[in-house]
Amino acid sequence: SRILESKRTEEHVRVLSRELIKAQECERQRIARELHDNVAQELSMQRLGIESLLAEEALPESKLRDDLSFMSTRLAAIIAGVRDLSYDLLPPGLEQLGLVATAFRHCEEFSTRHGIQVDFFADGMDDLHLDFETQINLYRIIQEALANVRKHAGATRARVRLIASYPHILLRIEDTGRGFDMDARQTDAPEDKRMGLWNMQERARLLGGRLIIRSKPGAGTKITAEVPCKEKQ
Amino acid sequence: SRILESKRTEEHVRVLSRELIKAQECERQRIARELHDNVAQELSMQRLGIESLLAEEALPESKLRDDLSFMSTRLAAIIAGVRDLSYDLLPPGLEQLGLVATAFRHCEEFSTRHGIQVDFFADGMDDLHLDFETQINLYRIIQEALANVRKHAGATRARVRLIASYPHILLRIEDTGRGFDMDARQTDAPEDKRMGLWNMQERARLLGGRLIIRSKPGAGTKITAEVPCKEKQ
Amino acid sequence: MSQAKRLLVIDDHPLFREGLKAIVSRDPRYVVSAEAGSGVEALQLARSVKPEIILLDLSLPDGSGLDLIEQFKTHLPTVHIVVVSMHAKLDLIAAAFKAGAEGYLVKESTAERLLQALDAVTREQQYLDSAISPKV
Ligand SMILES: Nc1ncnc2c1ncn2[C@@H]1O[C@H](COP(=O)(O)OP(=O)(O)OP(=O)(O)O)[C@@H](O)[C@H]1O
Ligand SMILES: Nc1ncnc2c1ncn2[C@@H]1O[C@H](COP(=O)(O)OP(=O)(O)OP(=O)(O)O)[C@@H](O)[C@H]1O
Ligand SMILES: [K+]
Ligand SMILES: [Mg+2]
Ligand SMILES: [Mg+2]
Ligand SMILES: [Mg+2]
Repeated sequence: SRILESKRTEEHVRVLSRELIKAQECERQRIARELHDNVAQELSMQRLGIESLLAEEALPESKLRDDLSFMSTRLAAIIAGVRDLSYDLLPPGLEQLGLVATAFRHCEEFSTRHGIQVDFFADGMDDLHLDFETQINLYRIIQEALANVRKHAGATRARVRLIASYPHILLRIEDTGRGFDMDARQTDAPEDKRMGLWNMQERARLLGGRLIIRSKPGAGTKITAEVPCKEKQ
Repeated sequence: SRILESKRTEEHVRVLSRELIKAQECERQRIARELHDNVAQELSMQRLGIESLLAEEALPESKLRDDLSFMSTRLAAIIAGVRDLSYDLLPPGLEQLGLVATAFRHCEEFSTRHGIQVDFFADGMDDLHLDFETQINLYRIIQEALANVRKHAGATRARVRLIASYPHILLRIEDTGRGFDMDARQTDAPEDKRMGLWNMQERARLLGGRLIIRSKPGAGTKITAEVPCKEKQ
Repeated sequence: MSQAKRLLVIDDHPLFREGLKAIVSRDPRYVVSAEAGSGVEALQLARSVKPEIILLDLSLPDGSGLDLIEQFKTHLPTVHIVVVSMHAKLDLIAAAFKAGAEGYLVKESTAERLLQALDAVTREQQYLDSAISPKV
C-alpha cells in the first residue's frame, strides 16, 4: 500500500470548500425545517389544547386554572424560542415569499437594529421563480456584506439592489463609508482568517457566477454579485 | 476605486476552509446546546408540571384528566425528538465521558446499525483531558472514516485505535476491504467533489497534525491521524 | 413518624429547581433544605446542610456532574445521590452509577417516578427511570 500525498490544486480546494458551504446550508435547512415544521408545530398544538381547556366553562377559577394558564404562557415562550432558532438557520418565508421580500425584511431589521439606513431596491425580479440555492446564497451575500458595513464601514447608510438582467441577476451592496485598501488586501498573508469576502465570493462562484469587490480608502465599498438566473424546475 | 482580483494561494484557501469547518462545528455546538439545555429542559418542566397536576387528588377521572395525560405523553415524544436532533449535531456526553467512551459508543452503534463489526481499542488515553476541539475533530474523523468503510470497503470488519503517544495522539481506522487506487485518486480532476478524505485531512491539520492515508486495491485501507495532544486549560 | 429527609437540589436552571421543589413539597417525608445552581456552591452547601439525599443535574456551568458525585461521596459517604438529567444515553447513566449515584431520572420523567426514586434510595435501593429505553 502507498501513502497518499495530498496534492490538490487551489481550484480543487475551492471546489471542495464550495461543497462544504453547500453541505452546511443543507444541514441548516434540515434542522430549521425540523424545528419549524415539527417541533414548533407540535408545541403549538399542545398550547391550543391547553387554551381550549381554559376556554371550557367547566373549569372555574382555581389553582388548576392558574397552573394551566402559566403553562400556556411558558409554552408560548418556548415556541418563540424554537422559531427564533429555526429562523436563524433559514430565513423564514424564503420559499413562500421569495428572495426579494425576504431580503427586504432583512434590510429593514438590520436598519432597526443597527441604526444604519438601508435603501433596498429590486427591479425585474417579480416574475422570476429562483431556485432555492440561488435564493439562499444571494441572501447570505446580503447578510455578510451588511455585516461588514456595520463592522467596518462606519457608514450611516447603505444601499442594496437586486436587478434581473437576463441571463444574469445582479446583486449590489454598497456603502459610502471608509472603504479599504484593496492593494493591502491583495497581499494578505495566507494566515489571514477573515472569512466574509471569501465566503461571499465562493457563494457567487458556486452559483456559477462571480463577485466583484470595489473599494478605496475614504471612498466606500461596492460589492457586486453577478450570477446566472436559475429558476425552479 | 479598484476591482479586487482574488489571488489567494492554495495555502490561504486551505486556511479559510479550515475556518469554515470550525465555524460549522461551532454552530452545531451552539444549536445542540440550545436544544438540549434550554428547549428540551423547558419542555421537561412543562411535563413535570402536568404530571404534578395529574398527581393531585383534586383531579378526578374526567375528560380534563384524559386531556392532560394525553398532553403529557405527546410532550414526552416531542422532548425525545428534540433530544435526538441535538444528539445528531453533537455527540452526547463528549464532555462528561470524554472522547474514548463517546467514540466507543459510536463504534458500537455503527456495528449494530450496519452489521460491520468494529473493534475499538484505546491505550494511554485515560488520564488525558483533551480540549474540546481535539475531541470533536477526532470524533468526526472516526465518523467519516467509518462511513467510508460502510460505503466503499465492502468489509465485514473494521478496527479503530486511539493511542496516546506523547506528544501526539494517534488515531487509526482500518479495514481489510477492497481498498482503492491511490494513484488514480492522486490525479483526481479538480472538479472532484468527494469530501470525506479531504475533510478528515483538514480536520487533522486544523489541530496542527496530519492525516496519512494508505490504501491499495484488494488490500484494505488505513487512515491515520496524528495530532498534538492538547489538553483542557 | 421520623423526621423528614433533608434534600439538596442542584440544577443551574432556576425554574427546574422550582419544579422539583414543588413535587417534593407534596410529600411530608421529604423536605428541600437547600438548593444550588453550580457545583462549587453545592459543595459548600452540602458541608453545612448535610443533606441525606441530593438531586443532581449532570450539566452544570462549572463542570461535569460526574466529578461532583465522587466528591460528594468522599465528603458525605452516606448521602444518597439521585441524578436528574436531560441526558438519556445508557453509557452516561452507567457512568453516573459507577461514580456513586443511586438513582437516575431523565428530566421529562414524572413526579411519581421522582418520589419513587426518593423512596428507593431511602431504602438503600437503586432506581433507574423506566422511561429510559434499554437501547444504547
Ligand atoms: N464595507 C466595508 N467597509 C470598510 N471596510 C471593509 C468593508 N468590508 C470589508 N472591509 C475590510 O475588509 C476586511 C475583510 O472583510 P471580511 O468580511 O473578509 O473579514 P472580517 O469582516 O474582518 O471578518 P469576518 O467576516 O470573518 O468576521 C475587513 O477586515 C475590513 O478591513
Ligand atoms: N475505506 C475505503 N475502502 C475503499 N475505498 C475507499 C475507502 N475510503 C475511501 N475510498 C475511496 O476513496 C474515494 C473518496 O472518498 P471520500 O470519502 O473522499 O469521498 P466519498 O465517500 O466518495 O464521498 P463523500 O465522502 O463526499 O460522501 C471514495 O469514493 C472511494 O472510492
Ligand atoms: K415536603
Ligand atoms: Mg466580514
Ligand atoms: Mg466519504
Ligand atoms: Mg443543567
